[in-house]
Amino acid sequence: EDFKPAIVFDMGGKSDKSFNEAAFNGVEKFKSDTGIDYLEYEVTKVSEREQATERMARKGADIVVAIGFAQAAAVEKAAKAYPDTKFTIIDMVVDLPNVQSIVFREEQGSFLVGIAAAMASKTGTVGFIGGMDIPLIRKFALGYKEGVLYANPNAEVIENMTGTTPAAWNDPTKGSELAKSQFDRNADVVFAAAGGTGLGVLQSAADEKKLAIGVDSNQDHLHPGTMLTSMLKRVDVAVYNTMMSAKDGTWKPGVQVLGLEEDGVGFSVDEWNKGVLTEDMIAAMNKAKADIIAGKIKVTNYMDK
Amino acid sequence: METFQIIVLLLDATFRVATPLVLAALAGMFSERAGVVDIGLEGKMLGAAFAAAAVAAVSGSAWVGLGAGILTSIALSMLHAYACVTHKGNQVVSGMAINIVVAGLTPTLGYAWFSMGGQTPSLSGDARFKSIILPFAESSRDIPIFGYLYVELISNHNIIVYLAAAAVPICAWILYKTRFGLRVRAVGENPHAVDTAGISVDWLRYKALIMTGFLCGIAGSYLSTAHGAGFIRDMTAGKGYLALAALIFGKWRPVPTLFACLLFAFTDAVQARLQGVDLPLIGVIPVQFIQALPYILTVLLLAGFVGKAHPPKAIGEPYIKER
Amino acid sequence: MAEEKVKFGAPLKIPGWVNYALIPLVNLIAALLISGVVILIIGDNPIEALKVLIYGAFGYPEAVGYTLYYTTNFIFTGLAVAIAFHCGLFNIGAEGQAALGGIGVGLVCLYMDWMPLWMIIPFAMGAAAIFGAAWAYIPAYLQAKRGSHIVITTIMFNFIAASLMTYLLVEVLIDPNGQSPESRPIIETTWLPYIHEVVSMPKTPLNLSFVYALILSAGFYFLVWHTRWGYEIRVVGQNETAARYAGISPSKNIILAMMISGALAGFVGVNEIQGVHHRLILDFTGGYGFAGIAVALMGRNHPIGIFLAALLFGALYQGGSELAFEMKSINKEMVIVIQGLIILFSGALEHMFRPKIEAIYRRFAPARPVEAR
Amino acid sequence: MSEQSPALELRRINKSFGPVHANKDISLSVDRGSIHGIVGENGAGKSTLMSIVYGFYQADSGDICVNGQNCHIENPQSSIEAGIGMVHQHFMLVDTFTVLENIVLGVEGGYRLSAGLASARKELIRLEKEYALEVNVDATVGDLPVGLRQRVEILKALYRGAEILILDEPTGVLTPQEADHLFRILDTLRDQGKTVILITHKLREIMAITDNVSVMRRGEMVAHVKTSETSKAALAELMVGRSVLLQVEKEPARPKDTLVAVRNLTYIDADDVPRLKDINLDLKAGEILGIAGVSGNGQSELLEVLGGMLTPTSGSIRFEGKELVGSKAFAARNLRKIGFGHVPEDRHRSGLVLSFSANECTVLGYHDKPEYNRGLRLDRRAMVETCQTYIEKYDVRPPDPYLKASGFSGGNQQKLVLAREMEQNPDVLLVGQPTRGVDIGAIEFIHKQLIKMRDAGKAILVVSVEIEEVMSLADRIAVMFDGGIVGELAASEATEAQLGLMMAGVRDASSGAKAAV
Ligand SMILES: Nc1ncnc2c1ncn2[C@@H]1O[C@H](COP(=O)(O)OP(=O)(O)OP(=O)(O)O)[C@@H](O)[C@H]1O
Ligand SMILES: Nc1ncnc2c1ncn2[C@@H]1O[C@H](COP(=O)(O)OP(=O)(O)OP(=O)(O)O)[C@@H](O)[C@H]1O
Ligand SMILES: [Mg+2]
Ligand SMILES: [Mg+2]
Repeated sequence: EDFKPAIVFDMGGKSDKSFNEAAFNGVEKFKSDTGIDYLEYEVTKVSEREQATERMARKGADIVVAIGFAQAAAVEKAAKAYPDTKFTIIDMVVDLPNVQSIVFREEQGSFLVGIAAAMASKTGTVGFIGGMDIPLIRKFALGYKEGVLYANPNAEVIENMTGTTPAAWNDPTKGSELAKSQFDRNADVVFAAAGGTGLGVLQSAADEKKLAIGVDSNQDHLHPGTMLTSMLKRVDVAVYNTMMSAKDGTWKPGVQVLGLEEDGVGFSVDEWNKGVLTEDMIAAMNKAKADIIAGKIKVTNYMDK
Repeated sequence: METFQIIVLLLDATFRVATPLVLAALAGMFSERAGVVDIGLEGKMLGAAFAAAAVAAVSGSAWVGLGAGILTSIALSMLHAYACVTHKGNQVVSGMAINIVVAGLTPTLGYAWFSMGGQTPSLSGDARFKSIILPFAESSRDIPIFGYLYVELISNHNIIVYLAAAAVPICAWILYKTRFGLRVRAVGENPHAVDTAGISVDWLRYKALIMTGFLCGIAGSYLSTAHGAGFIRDMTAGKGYLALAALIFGKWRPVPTLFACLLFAFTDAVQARLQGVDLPLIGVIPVQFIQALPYILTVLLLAGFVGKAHPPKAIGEPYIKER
Repeated sequence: MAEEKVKFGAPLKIPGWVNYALIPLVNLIAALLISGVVILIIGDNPIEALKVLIYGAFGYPEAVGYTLYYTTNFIFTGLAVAIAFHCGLFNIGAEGQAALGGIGVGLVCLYMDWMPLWMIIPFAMGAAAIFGAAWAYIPAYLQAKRGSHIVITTIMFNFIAASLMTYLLVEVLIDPNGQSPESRPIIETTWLPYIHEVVSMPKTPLNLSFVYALILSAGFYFLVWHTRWGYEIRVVGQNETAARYAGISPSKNIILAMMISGALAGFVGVNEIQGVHHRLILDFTGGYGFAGIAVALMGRNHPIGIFLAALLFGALYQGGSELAFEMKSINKEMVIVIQGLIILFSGALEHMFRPKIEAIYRRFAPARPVEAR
Repeated sequence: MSEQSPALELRRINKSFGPVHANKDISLSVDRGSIHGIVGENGAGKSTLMSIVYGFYQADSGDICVNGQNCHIENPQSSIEAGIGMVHQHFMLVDTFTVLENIVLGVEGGYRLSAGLASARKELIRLEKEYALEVNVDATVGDLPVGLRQRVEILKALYRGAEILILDEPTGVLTPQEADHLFRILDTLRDQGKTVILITHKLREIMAITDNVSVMRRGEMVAHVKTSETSKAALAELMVGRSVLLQVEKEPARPKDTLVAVRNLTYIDADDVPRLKDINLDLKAGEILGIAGVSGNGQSELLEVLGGMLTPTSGSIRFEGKELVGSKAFAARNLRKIGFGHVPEDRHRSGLVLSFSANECTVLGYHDKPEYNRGLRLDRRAMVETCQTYIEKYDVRPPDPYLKASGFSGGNQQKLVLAREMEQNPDVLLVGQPTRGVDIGAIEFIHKQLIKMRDAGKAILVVSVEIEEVMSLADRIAVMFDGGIVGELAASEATEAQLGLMMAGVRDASSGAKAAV
């Protein structure tokens, strides 16, 4: 058959160890499960986003998956220009009849790792390091903070942002310095939501024998022993599912919100963080998870504020 | 936390951040003092960072990686010399071209060699320069003030930080107290004088650029094998330009340049701590303004205190035998 | 007295076509050859790649539209850097000035959108120019009056502009209904007309600002070489003492040239915000300001040269993205390598082949003796 | 090598720059222990020939023999090794270095400086004594007056063991005293058995010091003569190819009203150094006031203040009775409008923009005049036409209004500047070093033009370090020393000795000198 899926990665590139890489893993899994090859493009310039999405549609892609909130405008334009093509956008809502929007409840996942952080912290101070100060990152930060305070109302959360240019997502040395400065201020667990910059944060934690929490993909394998857990954002699953559904004909437009309930976000428990993430913590996180799903705990979504 | 402690920890961070800046700025000093503009510091650092991480990952030795980083940086420096000295090309364009080529080539090769999306494997063990505990660090811990300073500030850095510290007096000595330094300073001021003194202008500039490559190579290797633990694309993130700014700020002299680098690094360290802090009267300053602080400070200092900088007179001009 | 057979003091002139066509072509070919070697090394077919590159840049109407759209930005920043060069200044701040220009355009299109397009157009242009010029004014003033090194201050101002932009888009101008750091869209009546709405061609981002770029190029030529203001700017750039001798104020002209430079860079904002994205977004300047340095230098600070260099860069951007798309082994990084190599050979190594080509030319076209008095 | 072989012998040297045949079949023989002069007009090929000897350029063909041995001189290094030293027309010194550092550059003696510097210091002190070349070896070269910089250049050559010393127009920038001192040095060198080659435009110097003279014209060697067997006039004719007037002919001046009155003028520079001290001067219509003085005694600042480039610290300048200082008119641009013309001392530094074409240089300072502007547009055609007329009237060569200013020789560049300033028909003309580095043919022409201006009733101020020039041009002479005016006298009453003393700061050197106004 000639089903043709396409994917457009955003500026970090498909091997950013985090968000785009998760999408890449999803599409690779789709490829290996179905044997269907896909069109792909890594955006390098702001102006390329539109061109890339439209080009996919023009090339006759059946579904175009756009990764990242920044592609919303491009998807909107392309979807209007190619009403017969299916579009899926991750992390943003585009309200058009041929667009499926998948957004995640990052605050919920962040809340859970916040609990783990608070419980693992001996000093009562934990850190958060974001890439750029943009709403999406604040969403992570807010959920995390609420989780920390939920587990330990007296805890302190130090927040840092890396920079104001796109370089902020790719500056591991800066990330490592920020982490160190937080450790100097007594933090002993740090959560990085900063793309490539986060690698420096995790490294720094490993160097200083502190704990770190990864983001998006499972990053625990990077530094076994100092990785507390990773806040998983199952972009891989979302991409895989949307492509599969398009192939099967079950693809539907509209908004999909993937939270804890849908297993869209979560935390990692694996061989790498065994012992670091204790049974107590896992239990507490699972309990909170159930409470959130049941509506007993309300985690604030920054976007709704 | 005590103010004293805070300051010591800030300075500690300052040293780590300043190290690549100092090395790169000193590298730029040799080039620019010899009359060759070098905005390719960024590319040379990036190339070295990649080579060092790649070779360290394969060989398992940080030292071998450092060697590879230095060689790569020297090779790039020689390309710059070939374009600007041998063929009298535009020095700014050459530097930019090198920056761009390296920015593209490092992930391309990284992808081809490691299939990790242009990154190198993460380095651990001997493949990375680790912190060195200086002698007596533990025993002196209890000495008031000094002990704390020694343990927190002086001890416990990796070898390249100490190298950078040593590089300043060594480079100053080379520049001011050796034949090579005299000639480098002369050729940047008046290449005709050097030529008529029977010294080859081109060869002298090549030698200066080898020094540049050497120092820049250490700076780049530091990023990927000492401060960080592996290469990731564009990891220099503008440090080359900042080093150049520090060099100009320091008026092309080693010691003032060192202080300029320390100042940049210090504002960077302070900036991290000011984020989200509720300042009396002002409240919480938006993080973007705090992040812009080092740059605003630089502009203010330049406008207020430093005054006119006099670059080497022949800088930027290819040497053409004429009157 | 015996007549001399040579004209004293005038070296043999190499004709324009050798200087401005043959030599650049040879340089370009050299860059492509080396790129071909790299492509061979990573295991692909360089001839194929070249075909895709050229096809991608010029092969079909849409490609041409995209190429010219990128070209537009490079013309703006190339001219911006060039005017500063004529005054002896190195403006590395075109990136930040472009960002500010975008803010200016954005504010006009967001908050003055009750105006009809024919009124919006001059206001938006004016705002882009004024914001860009204002951002260039401070470094210029500091250079002229306080002697602060303009290279550093403009670099710093790029960082500050990025911070300001992020702040505005995150805290102030952010679309209340959106989640990403962008303003709300500007309404359609304020959009710059696309070229495809006027000329029959497929839909591309190419818009009216391309025409602005051409007009500004002509204006640049006129200003620099055919007005007393351009004359003064060039005197200051070439010889500051002579300027003072001639009663030309260096500081006034430094400020003037930098403000013109900032205004020109600001037009990138017109093309991007009012022409294409139709909302204020982060990072729309995308490195055009830095590339403008190479464009200006390769274009010898002359509008025709700048146009050609901008076209080359536009073609590389567009053809390069086609290349990354069409050939799997060639990714975005490889395209950057090719771009870098072209800058290296056509810019930095431009003199490499010149002596040989000139020697060959001389052999085949020996100097005609000129009678001297 | 025999005792009789000449120190330097050139055989059939050829050198072309593109189509320009700068040296054609040049042969030259220089006796050991002699001073050999080379003269020729601007662009005759003198510097090129010497650059070949020094290894700076490569000859296309021909041989160079030093002490009878054929030498392959490929670069300055091999020339230095052959015992040749050169003092270039434009000094080859690093301004930011000390004298000592400049001298050891290239012969530092080991990779560490300190040892080399110490031994060089000793050797230099010996050389300074031996040749009377005193200079403070720790001074920064940029701070030294030209005369001393030249000594540094000579010391540099001697320190390298030069046996043959080439000097390219060494006196162009020197005062008579400095020049005399230089000649004494050259004499000493000759006595010590060294060989000196001296390039100059000044026939006085040739006659005074050389043993033999060679004359070049348009790339060829046209004559070799013994100095004792020739005369100034004969040499001038050989150089130019026609007979020249060596002394300006002029009527006595008929001074009229005072146009510019300078009173108590003081200027203190940015480093707080007083450069002008209490200057009083009157410029009268129809008269040339000459300012004599050793360079660096405030003449440059005086010109720049009067030209509106510097703002005086205090004092008054009145033009036709109106006060200029503090008024709007007191700026270079406005002064031109009210009738000031200014030929600057240094044509490269301020008079011209070397990268501009001749026609663009023609409007420098006058570019906003209506005749060069049509609405917004700068009228290129008018510029070229004006330039063309200047070129014809002032005999500028080559006669190409599109040629870059840097493509003209110094003399022709000077003519371009003079043409521009004189043809505006200013009421007041300020002229600095009108004939520096200019050949005798051109000097004759420039002097004639200045006299013509005077006779047309203009007030002219001529600043020159050439005492001869001041004496022959000026009607009144004021002497500057250390920023002040030492005294003023009528040109007819002045003698060279008297002026020389005043230039050294001796106030009442002359019985006949009027006190400063
Ligand atoms: N670098 C060069 N490139 C091209 N032509 C040159 C160069 N140097 C000299 N020439 C040519 O050679 C001729 C001789 O020049 P040279 O400098 O030797 O003259 P000169 O006798 O020293 O003149 P002056 O008295 O002005 O110093 C000039 O007319 C010029 O045309
Ligand atoms: N790069 C060059 N190309 C072509 N001709 C040149 C070049 N440099 C010098 N010349 C020619 O060399 C001749 C002599 O030039 P030079 O600079 O020696 O003049 P000059 O009289 O010595 O001036 P000054 O004493 O003010 O330096 C001129 O005719 C000039 O045209
Ligand atoms: Mg000469
Ligand atoms: Mg001369």
